Amino acid sequence: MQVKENFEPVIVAFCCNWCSYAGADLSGTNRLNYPTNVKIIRVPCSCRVNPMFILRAFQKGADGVIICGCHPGDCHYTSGNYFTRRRITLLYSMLDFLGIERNRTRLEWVSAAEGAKFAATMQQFTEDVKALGPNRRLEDLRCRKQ
Amino acid sequence: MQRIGVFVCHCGTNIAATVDVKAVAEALGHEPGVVISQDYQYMCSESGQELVKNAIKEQKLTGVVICSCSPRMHENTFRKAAASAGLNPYLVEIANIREQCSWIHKDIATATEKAIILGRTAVAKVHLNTPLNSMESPVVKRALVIGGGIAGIQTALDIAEAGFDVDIVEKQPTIGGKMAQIDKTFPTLDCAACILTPKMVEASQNERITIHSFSEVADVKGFVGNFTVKIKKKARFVDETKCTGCGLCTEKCPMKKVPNEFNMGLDNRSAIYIPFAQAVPKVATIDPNYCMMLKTGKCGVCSKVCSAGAIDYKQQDTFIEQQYGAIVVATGFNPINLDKYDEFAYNQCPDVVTSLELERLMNAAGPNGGTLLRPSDKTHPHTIVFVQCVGSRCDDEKGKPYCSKICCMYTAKHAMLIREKYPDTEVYVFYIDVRTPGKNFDEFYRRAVEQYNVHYIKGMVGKVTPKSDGKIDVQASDLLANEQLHINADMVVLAAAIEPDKTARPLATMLTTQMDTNDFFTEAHPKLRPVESATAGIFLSGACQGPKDIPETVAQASAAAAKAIGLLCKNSITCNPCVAHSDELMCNGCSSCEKVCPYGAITYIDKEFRMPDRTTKVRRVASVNPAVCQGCGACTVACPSGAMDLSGFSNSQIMAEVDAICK
Amino acid sequence: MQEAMIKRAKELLADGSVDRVIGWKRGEFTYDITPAVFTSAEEIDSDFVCDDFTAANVSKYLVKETQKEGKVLAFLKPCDTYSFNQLVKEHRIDREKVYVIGIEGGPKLDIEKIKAKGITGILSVKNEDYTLRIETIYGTQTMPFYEAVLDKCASCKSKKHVVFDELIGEDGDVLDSNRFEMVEKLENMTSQERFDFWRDQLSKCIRCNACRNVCPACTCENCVFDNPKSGIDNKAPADSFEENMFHIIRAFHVAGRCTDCGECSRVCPQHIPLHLLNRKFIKDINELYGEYQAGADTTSRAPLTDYTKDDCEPSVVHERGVE
Amino acid sequence: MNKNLKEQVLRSSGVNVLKCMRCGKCSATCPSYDEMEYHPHQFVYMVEKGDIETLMKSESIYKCLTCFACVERCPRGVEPAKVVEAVRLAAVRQQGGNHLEPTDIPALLDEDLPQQAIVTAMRKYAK
Repeated sequence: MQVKENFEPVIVAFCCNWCSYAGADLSGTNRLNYPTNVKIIRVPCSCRVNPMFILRAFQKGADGVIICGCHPGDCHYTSGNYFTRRRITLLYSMLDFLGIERNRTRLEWVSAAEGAKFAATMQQFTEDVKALGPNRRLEDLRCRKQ
Repeated sequence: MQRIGVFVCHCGTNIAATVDVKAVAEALGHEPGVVISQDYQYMCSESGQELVKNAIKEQKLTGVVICSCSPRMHENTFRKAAASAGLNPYLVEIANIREQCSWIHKDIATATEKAIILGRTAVAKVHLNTPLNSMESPVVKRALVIGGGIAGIQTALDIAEAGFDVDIVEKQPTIGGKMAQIDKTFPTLDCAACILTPKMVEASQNERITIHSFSEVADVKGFVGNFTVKIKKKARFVDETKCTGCGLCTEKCPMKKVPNEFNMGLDNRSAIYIPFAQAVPKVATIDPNYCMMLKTGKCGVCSKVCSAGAIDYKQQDTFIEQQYGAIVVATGFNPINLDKYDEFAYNQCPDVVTSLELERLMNAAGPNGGTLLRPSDKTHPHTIVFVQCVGSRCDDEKGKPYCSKICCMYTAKHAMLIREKYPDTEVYVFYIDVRTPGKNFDEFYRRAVEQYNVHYIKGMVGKVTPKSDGKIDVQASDLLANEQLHINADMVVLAAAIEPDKTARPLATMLTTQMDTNDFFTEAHPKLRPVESATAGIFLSGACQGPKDIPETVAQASAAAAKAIGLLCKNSITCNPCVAHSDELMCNGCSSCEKVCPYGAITYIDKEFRMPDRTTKVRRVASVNPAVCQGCGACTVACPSGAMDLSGFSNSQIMAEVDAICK
Repeated sequence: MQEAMIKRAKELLADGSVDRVIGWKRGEFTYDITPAVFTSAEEIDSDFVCDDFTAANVSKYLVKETQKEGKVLAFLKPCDTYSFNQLVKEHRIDREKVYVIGIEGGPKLDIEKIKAKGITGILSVKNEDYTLRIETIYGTQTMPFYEAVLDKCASCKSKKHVVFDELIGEDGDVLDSNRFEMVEKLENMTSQERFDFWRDQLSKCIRCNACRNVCPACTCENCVFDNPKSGIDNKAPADSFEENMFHIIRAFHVAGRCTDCGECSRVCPQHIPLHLLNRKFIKDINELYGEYQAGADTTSRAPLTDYTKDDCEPSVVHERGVE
Repeated sequence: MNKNLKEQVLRSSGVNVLKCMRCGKCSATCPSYDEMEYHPHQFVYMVEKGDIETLMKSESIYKCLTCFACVERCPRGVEPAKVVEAVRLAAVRQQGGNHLEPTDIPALLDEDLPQQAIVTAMRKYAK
């Protein structure tokens, strides 16, 4: 695949309010840098993330989508992330089945105490998506930026 | 037409140093619907809030976006400010340009660009925000205390004292817990029963306290202020209301070979039993594992001798359901099982006992009537070795990683009591560290050494070997003398680690509270909220939260009671309005949402629909109880038709955010 | 079998046990079969048909039929009973209002496969000892029966009726089918090959919605693709993204609920192998969360509304086979 | 203190000596205690301090039976026997050369010799 010079991917991160969003805040508090490409959307729980949102992001020009939630067993709502895990596993598997690059999607568990993990995860994910280049397989040409 | 105000905070230099706040305000001013876009030094300050309030009034704003620190910091501040200016608080959105932008990026150009996108995303969302009104949910003025040990009793007494009804659920036939088994208490050496039993009686006589002994919590539904708890009253085969506690049945019962759990199995009881003389309620219980009548249908002696006619062999488990506003967990602890510690010969030698067993051996109501005798041959022990940290501070799968906290002190107590009563007895204590923080604790330990001449030896016991002459060889190291010792002992006492009660884990699941890896309940904040769980309305009392001695347990029990009382004093609590709701016209009634709801907030109703052809059709549709829903959103994704949506985080709002980020 | 069915249907109608009968009737051509509701013995005598072309799954029609007054007699093939059970489980069919007669299943025939042999002007098709005798306006032709079997029947998963009030004919067993072969083949391709395969297939989609409309799991009162408020509504595949999205979301919405009845692929006018998407989900669910057959019962928890604490992490996707 | 030697012992033993909480259960359990100049807990502590050479010179490294009782009993999972072995290995390496070759073994075998002793001997006297 032809990779543009200085390709800056658009990355949408869905973070659950109780763990991962707080983890993202902590990486801010600790001044742990991660790329500006990552933009966070706050959701109450990772189980709020509908597959439609993920597809919508790719449609509108995202190059990578990452979902972050509480570690299994630590969900504020006790079971939300267990449902997330099944749903998102199956969805990612389906995207893979359709030939969408695996590294464009990720699910990570980040606790409120894991500011460093949050920053490192975002760093790594951004690099992985950069290496893939722009999203072409699941884009909507009408939404492509020139 | 939306009229949105954008307010960009400098946060001193926290934001302004890396984000060009003026440029952000300028750029966001051009977003659709934005009528005013300003920046200010400290938006959360009095004057900053004033700025927002004035703009709401003057500009007749329909939505507010604050570009500032994390919503976890000041979302509530700005919601309150908006409300005071007459704008629904849920029409405020926060763009997090500090924690998620200025603090993590260094380059002003890219940080500013990102801040604009974050602001734009919040503007896009606020376009779709709707006014939400918090519901008030009533508080049931009744508390449940799970566990009837000293923690549960103290909590119940304090809550009752404040004028609220309290139920205690205790799984044993009597309340009292571990403290009832203890002989004397440190550091005062007063008798445990003498200070505990009056409290037990007080609890039983308090008209605001209901004791459900021999009962378990079977199910918990609901939420803070309004829990519905199903309590299983296990069949004790004795009618509690009729039994007078005379004890004749326990005397006459022919089955007398039942290990007595109250005396740690050191003696036997009958199949029908009252755990101990001061039991509350003082009611007999039949042990179905041993009762001949229940097992074979042949006997019935207790029924014949009971003049009150209280024996009921046909009794079944019954369930009662009760509403509570607050729940206090006081499930306590147990010593760990020592089966895996072969080196201490606990399972091989009856004269190797745990500290709790020693309590019973020394207790006047214990198997030997208070005379310390070896369990094996009922002779006086002359050399006793105490081993500290058995299973505590372990980094392996056999033990526990934590310090059990109480062992140092009770061992000093045991050693001291033995030396006091039997001065001819040599007492050795093998310790790794002696930990005695606490009022008068170290003085107590020093007394054991200096006044009572207890031999404290720094080192650990490596091997305990029962010998053919009835003695016990204790092989240990004396680290300070740098030698290996062999002590010819008569008895060995193991300070077994303590662990949370096994019933705590399933209970935590029912209560949706969190536990740590050791199954201790996790407090909401380790320093600032030590007696609350993270789940609203659930409080923690005593050793279920971590190892504690009696004074600490009582202190925490009263603290938990105070927190529960604070909740019960309220007439109602404000609910989070960001809850799920179902569009009845689209709902298929398929039950997918109900299955993923952790709170049981979704029920189904048959609803009549008027069809276009003027006929009516009855369909099954989901209905969300907004007071029970906590707003996780699991149902919204389970719903295939998209009928289920979440206020405050609706499908369209999140998609608008996605669009704004990707634009 | 058709005679026995007609006889029972008329009996049940006559004694008032049922008010309506759901079965099949012929359209313009002999092989052009559609599900139909009959209310009288006369209608049944003249139109009721059950032959090698009655492949359509009638379960879905019972959603609407059971919302009406009275009881319905439904003739269900083994595969249809799974869909029926699933709909009962989801409270879409009122079980009390249906009298189920289990009938023997396929293999049923695919007219397209016959036409593909260059046979046109078909008047009738008869199975004579597994050789098809096809009368056409140009004369009689023959072809082996098994060459004309529907794909969904060729990979039949079960001959067992999971629900019935009575049976006509024999009940069969759950089969050890080869239905995941093609999914496996795709899984073993490279990511690019898979992408090319699906682009090739999905680009044929004309968004006729036949797959959705026939699907017994798609019984929503208002489909998200028809709902302007859902944010993903669309009527035409204006961009390759929408072809992808429609089929991903549709497959996801029926994941854990799809019984693998194969109707989607059967009705697709563009011959897109849509069942492969569903089978991928079924295969994943079986492998990751334990064997699960939607519709096998009416009580078990569907895999997507259930979990275990030690479920695998999504990284299994990343660690699997070929990228 | 010899940093390199300490590193070497830590690496070859794979033991984290900082996990020791100084309870002395290893020495309490040691059957060769009286034979040893430095006892298992001292090995752990001295390695932590970096005092390896003293241990290398001591007879104690050959007195350890490698019975692994200390490894089994240590509540912190420190594995003192592995430390002893690592120190012994350091000594053997420094001296250079094997004191025992596999080919020597058949001649040394007799019926009463437990197999474990042979393995232990290889551990102790070979590089």
